[in-house]
Amino acid sequence: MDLGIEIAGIKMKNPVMSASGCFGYGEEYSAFYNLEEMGALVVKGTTLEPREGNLPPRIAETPAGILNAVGLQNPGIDYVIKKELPALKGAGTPVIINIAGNLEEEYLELAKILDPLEEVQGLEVNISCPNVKQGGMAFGTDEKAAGSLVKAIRSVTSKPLIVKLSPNVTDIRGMALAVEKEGADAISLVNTFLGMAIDIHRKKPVLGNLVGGLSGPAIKPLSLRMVWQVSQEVKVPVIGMGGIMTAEDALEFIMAGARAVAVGTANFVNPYSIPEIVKGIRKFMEEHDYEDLSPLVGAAWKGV
Amino acid sequence: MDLGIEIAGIKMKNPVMSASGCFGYGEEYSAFYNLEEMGALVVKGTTLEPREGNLPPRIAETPAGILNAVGLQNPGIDYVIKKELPALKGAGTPVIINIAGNLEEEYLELAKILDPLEEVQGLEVNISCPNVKQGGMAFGTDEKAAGSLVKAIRSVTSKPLIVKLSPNVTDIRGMALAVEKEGADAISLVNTFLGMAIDIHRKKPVLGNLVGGLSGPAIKPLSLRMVWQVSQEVKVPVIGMGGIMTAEDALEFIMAGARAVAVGTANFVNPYSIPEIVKGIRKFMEEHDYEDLSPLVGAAWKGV
Amino acid sequence: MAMLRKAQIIKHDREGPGIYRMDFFSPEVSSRVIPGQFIHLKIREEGYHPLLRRPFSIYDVDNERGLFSILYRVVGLGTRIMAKRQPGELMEIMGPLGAPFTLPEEKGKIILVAGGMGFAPLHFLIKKLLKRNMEAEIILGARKAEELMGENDLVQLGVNFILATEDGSRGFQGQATDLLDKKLREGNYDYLYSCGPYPMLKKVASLALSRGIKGEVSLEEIMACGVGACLGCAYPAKGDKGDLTYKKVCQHGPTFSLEEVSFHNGPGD
Amino acid sequence: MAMLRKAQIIKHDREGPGIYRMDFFSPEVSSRVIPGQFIHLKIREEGYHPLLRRPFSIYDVDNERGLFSILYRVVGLGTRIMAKRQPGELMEIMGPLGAPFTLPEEKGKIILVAGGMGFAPLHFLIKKLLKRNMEAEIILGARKAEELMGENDLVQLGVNFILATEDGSRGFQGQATDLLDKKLREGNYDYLYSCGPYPMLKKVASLALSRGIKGEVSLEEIMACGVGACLGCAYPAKGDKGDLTYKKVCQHGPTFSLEEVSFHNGPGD
Ligand SMILES: Cc1cc2nc3c(=O)[nH]c(=O)nc-3n(C[C@H](O)[C@H](O)[C@H](O)COP(=O)(O)OP(=O)(O)OC[C@H]3O[C@@H](n4cnc5c(N)ncnc54)[C@H](O)[C@@H]3O)c2cc1C
Ligand SMILES: Cc1cc2nc3c(=O)[nH]c(=O)nc-3n(C[C@H](O)[C@H](O)[C@H](O)COP(=O)(O)OP(=O)(O)OC[C@H]3O[C@@H](n4cnc5c(N)ncnc54)[C@H](O)[C@@H]3O)c2cc1C
Ligand SMILES: Cc1cc2nc3c(=O)[nH]c(=O)nc-3n(C[C@H](O)[C@H](O)[C@H](O)COP(=O)(O)O)c2cc1C
Ligand SMILES: Cc1cc2nc3c(=O)[nH]c(=O)nc-3n(C[C@H](O)[C@H](O)[C@H](O)COP(=O)(O)O)c2cc1C
Ligand code: FES
Ligand code: FES
Repeated sequence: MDLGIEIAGIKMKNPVMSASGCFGYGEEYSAFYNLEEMGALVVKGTTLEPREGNLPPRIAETPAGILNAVGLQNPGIDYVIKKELPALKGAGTPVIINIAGNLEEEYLELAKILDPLEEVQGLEVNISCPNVKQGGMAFGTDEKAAGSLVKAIRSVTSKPLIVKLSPNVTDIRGMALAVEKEGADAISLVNTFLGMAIDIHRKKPVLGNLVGGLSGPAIKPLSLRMVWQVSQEVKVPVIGMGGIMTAEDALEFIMAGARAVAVGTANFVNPYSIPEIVKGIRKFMEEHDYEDLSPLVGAAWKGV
Repeated sequence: MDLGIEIAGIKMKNPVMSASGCFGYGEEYSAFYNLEEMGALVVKGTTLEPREGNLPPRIAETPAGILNAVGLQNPGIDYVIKKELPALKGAGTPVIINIAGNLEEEYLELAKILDPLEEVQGLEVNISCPNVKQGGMAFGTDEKAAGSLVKAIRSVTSKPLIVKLSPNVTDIRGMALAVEKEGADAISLVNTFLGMAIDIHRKKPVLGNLVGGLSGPAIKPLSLRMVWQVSQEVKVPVIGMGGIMTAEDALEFIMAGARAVAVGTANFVNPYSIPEIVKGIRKFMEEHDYEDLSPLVGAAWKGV
Repeated sequence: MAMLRKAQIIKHDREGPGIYRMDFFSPEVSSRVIPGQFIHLKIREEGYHPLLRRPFSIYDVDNERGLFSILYRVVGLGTRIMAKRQPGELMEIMGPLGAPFTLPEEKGKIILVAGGMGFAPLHFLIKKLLKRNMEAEIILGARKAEELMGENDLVQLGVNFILATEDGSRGFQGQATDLLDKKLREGNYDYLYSCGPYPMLKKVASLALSRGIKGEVSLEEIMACGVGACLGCAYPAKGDKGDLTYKKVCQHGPTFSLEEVSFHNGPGD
Repeated sequence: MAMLRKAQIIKHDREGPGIYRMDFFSPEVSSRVIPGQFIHLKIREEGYHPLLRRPFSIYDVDNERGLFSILYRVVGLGTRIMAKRQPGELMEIMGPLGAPFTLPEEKGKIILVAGGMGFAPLHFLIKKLLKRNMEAEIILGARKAEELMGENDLVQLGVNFILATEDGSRGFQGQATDLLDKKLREGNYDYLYSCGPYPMLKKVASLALSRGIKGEVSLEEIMACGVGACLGCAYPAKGDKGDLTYKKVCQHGPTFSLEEVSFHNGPGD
């Protein structure tokens, strides 16, 4: 039996990746298990310059979900290349860098800098962060803007290009088709849903940034629906995420059409989430006599 | 102390209404308490002709939420007027009819039929039901279509016109401004979020209708954010809903800018939700020395 | 009508693998409930997961002690949490809800068919039938021996029963409906009651109807409100004019007459 | 490092209105934990509400019996659920986590300031200080008498303490920081530790720094991961070059030196 898959030329030994921003640069969770057990490691959203991030509080819990407004705090690409990536060289799992910016030029610069690096197996283009005032989100909600950004990035890198979409749109299929057309090798669905919480005693929003992105089990029905819709439209592989806590959840996404899945919030609740999900998928495949994952991908709409 | 408010000329003794489709025509919950305790009663979505609704299963539970795909099952406007409304005449609370259709003509016909009826205090125009294949949802996701529908309905009725928006859009502010411009007296936010669940053992969507609308506490951060955004843009009152379970939740919506709130899914969990929420709001006002609700409405952005 | 109250768990026993019986003290419920009705149970006092209540048929009533009981199988989150509750704790109960079984007006020979946990409401019904001196026999079916419910109860009640397991691990090898077919050929039955999985009920109904036997089934459908307000629990059934319409399992049912219910486009098809 | 394990609740006592002490059996934790560290507790085994773990400081350790304790106040959903757990039950614990208090290298006079529940980590610290024969005094502050924590413990330990309540219902009427001001004027202190609400810590820090007294505070911030991976628990602090940056309460903290932490644009401002 083989859990291996390939996304845009990136070979993974199983379909379970970390979701960007929920796994740091891998160091913290490597204290719990060997990162070789992961399908791929997607690091924190990285920008050209260091970002200090948003005012605290940055986290607010909601029923079965969390709002976050970290605001892309990161040490900037130079530091990441110098200090974080070397440590990941021997990690034994493909490393994907999530890149973000305000302006097209920033994305292009990032892509150019990362293009020659052997230790980077792919780029995930974050055009969907709801926690950054300027830019980012505009690319994520406008088909034309998204398409032309992807086209530009495509022209400066030969690395596999995964485009991560925002769920805060009327027509997720349109967004997916737009970025596929301009050269996305894969599509990540989804980033967080824009939400908020209010502290009724202070009569103010709870988060320092006022609004934040909702993740966790609460959003699973919504992200699953988007994976279902998009994977029936596009030819490139879809990476599903949003509320995956268990192997059963991951299998729902795979049957909805995702070739791989990413796990974010679940890591905070159970640091062993990723290896346990891998194990659970393997068990399901064993029990149901699947030799490999492909017949499961999209099974819920292929009517297999 | 006075909990009373007015929405589009409808006087309510408190700001807590039932959400359409979650309270039938009032009969079931009148076995638990006197409907006079409600701010207003919004009945099930009603169409011109009877609708049989979607295939079961129609409900799927998700973490802190429920997916429903009832599909606007209703006995049609004639039956409602003949059999349901008479029973509500003495209910002691304003009655608002939620109307839905596929075509503009259906909405117009419904509005015309209801216009002369004294027992109807207002119309809530449902342009946002995610569970009906044709129409409905298109009005809910396109500013122009929504605007021109509202304009047409406005021209055939003098009843207070509440327009209920779909959250499944990129720009909820744009939708709200479009319907306000064309004559909406108030805006209801929000209907359910399009989602789904997959049964991994049957390898099929759980719901008979494949997809359904997500409601309940899971969506509260998202609906609250929309109320916050819209109420800062429009001049007409906003009715907030989506995951309200307690008085604290209702107060969050009021502070986000809602003049009234509606309670849907909570009724299923606790049939006394509405009177208990009214009581809780009263208690909060007492404890914090509020004479009336107005200083609380939008307090979180007015910075009061 | 549908009232809400807290009731104390008096006894909570494991009856088999993943099967539990929970006895509640509630004279208000036990004195009013009729076989076929159900309660809508709140699983957690704090937090919203699981969110909805869970419906369970009344399995038994002890009027003298003011008790009523449910018999349940652990199948998911809600029942997993229930299984950990301890005697002495309170749970919030809505009910009794739903339309009960109707009892035949005249005396006659009654046959019941229970598929697995479908035995729960039939147990309470049988006790009522016996009180009225009705003659009742029951077929118990399940996939395998450990899923058979009710033997002990029936021995105690002195009611005739026959067993069927699909894997042949107990009693007749085959489905409960195969036994029913045999029984209906042999004997003259006046009325039938059945509860169990959808495919079984469908066959039960067609066997009975083809022989002109009247009866009732108890259906299950995922419920939200439990009181008729949400239209979530719809099941296809014949309307007043014989037209196909959706009826509410929580309010028109969970019991339906064999003629009324339609199994033609149900969830298993 | 941050390990995960189930630990049994050995004792769970109400210590005051809404205040509980929970003792766990876990030789792995109790033998390794250092004052200032915390554990990240999973509230529920089943279901996703509440979703995140909850951080609690270590309040006490009994190495002989392999126990460690937390002291907590019921403030919301998670702590409300915790308060119902019974001795004998297991809870899943991550930790010990975080950077502990550093102990002064030389002997000296130490002053501690606890605001309400801020006493919890200071209690464990005091016990360590006493073991090293350090001279320690503590100011306990709260809004009102029933929110004062730690008197009994301190009497038992034989540590000098003074009380301040804002409403004057016990001890000095005023804030703990008023007392601290007085103390700092009177005596010569070499090191300070403090834990409590943000406005108090801010004043404590400025009072101490203005007199050149070194020390540490323990901060709180809402946490998601607890291990440094999510950047959720950021708190403004001075970086290596003195520039303002966000540090992680879960990993760089919860203890910070008075010079390091910045209270200038914190959540209370
Ligand atoms: C009128 C009625 C009477 C019932 N009586 C009994 C009884 O006496 N004993 C018993 O063991 N079970 C009974 N059930 C079924 C019982 O309600 C479900 O097994 C229970 O709700 C499952 O909850 P869960 O959280 O453990 O499972 P979930 O995790 O919610 O789901 C597990 C499985 O149970 C099904 N299920 C979930 N909710 C419901 C629901 N509300 N109704 C029906 N199926 C559901 C799901 O489709 C899924 O297949 C009855 C159901 C109905 C409608
Ligand atoms: C390092 C650290 C050590 C702590 N030690 C103790 C202790 O020893 N004793 C004690 O009683 N409390 C302690 N706390 C605070 C404790 O974690 C919170 O009171 C608890 O998480 C509240 O959970 P809840 O679900 O009951 O409240 P919620 O319903 O989640 O929230 C109620 C209130 O508590 C605050 N809160 C919620 N989660 C957190 C969190 N993760 N961190 C801080 N505040 C939060 C909220 O902002 C809100 O004001 C500590 C917090 C931290 C960060
Ligand atoms: C604390 C936090 C930080 C995140 N940071 C990023 C980020 O830097 N870049 C990005 O593309 N997505 C980021 N995300 C979104 C996640 O990668 C993921 O898309 C989302 O959380 C949904 O998955 P989940 O429900 O499994 O968490 C972040 C999410 C969380 C909770
Ligand atoms: C079972 C069900 C049926 C609904 N039917 C309607 C409807 O007929 N018309 C409508 O406008 N909204 C309908 N809604 C949406 C609710 O009115 C409400 O907007 C939504 O559920 C969010 O609120 P809640 O989280 O409090 O339930 C329905 C919701 C549910 C759960
Ligand atoms: S469960 Fe709501 S109508 Fe039956
Ligand atoms: S809680 Fe995640 S970094 Fe501190």
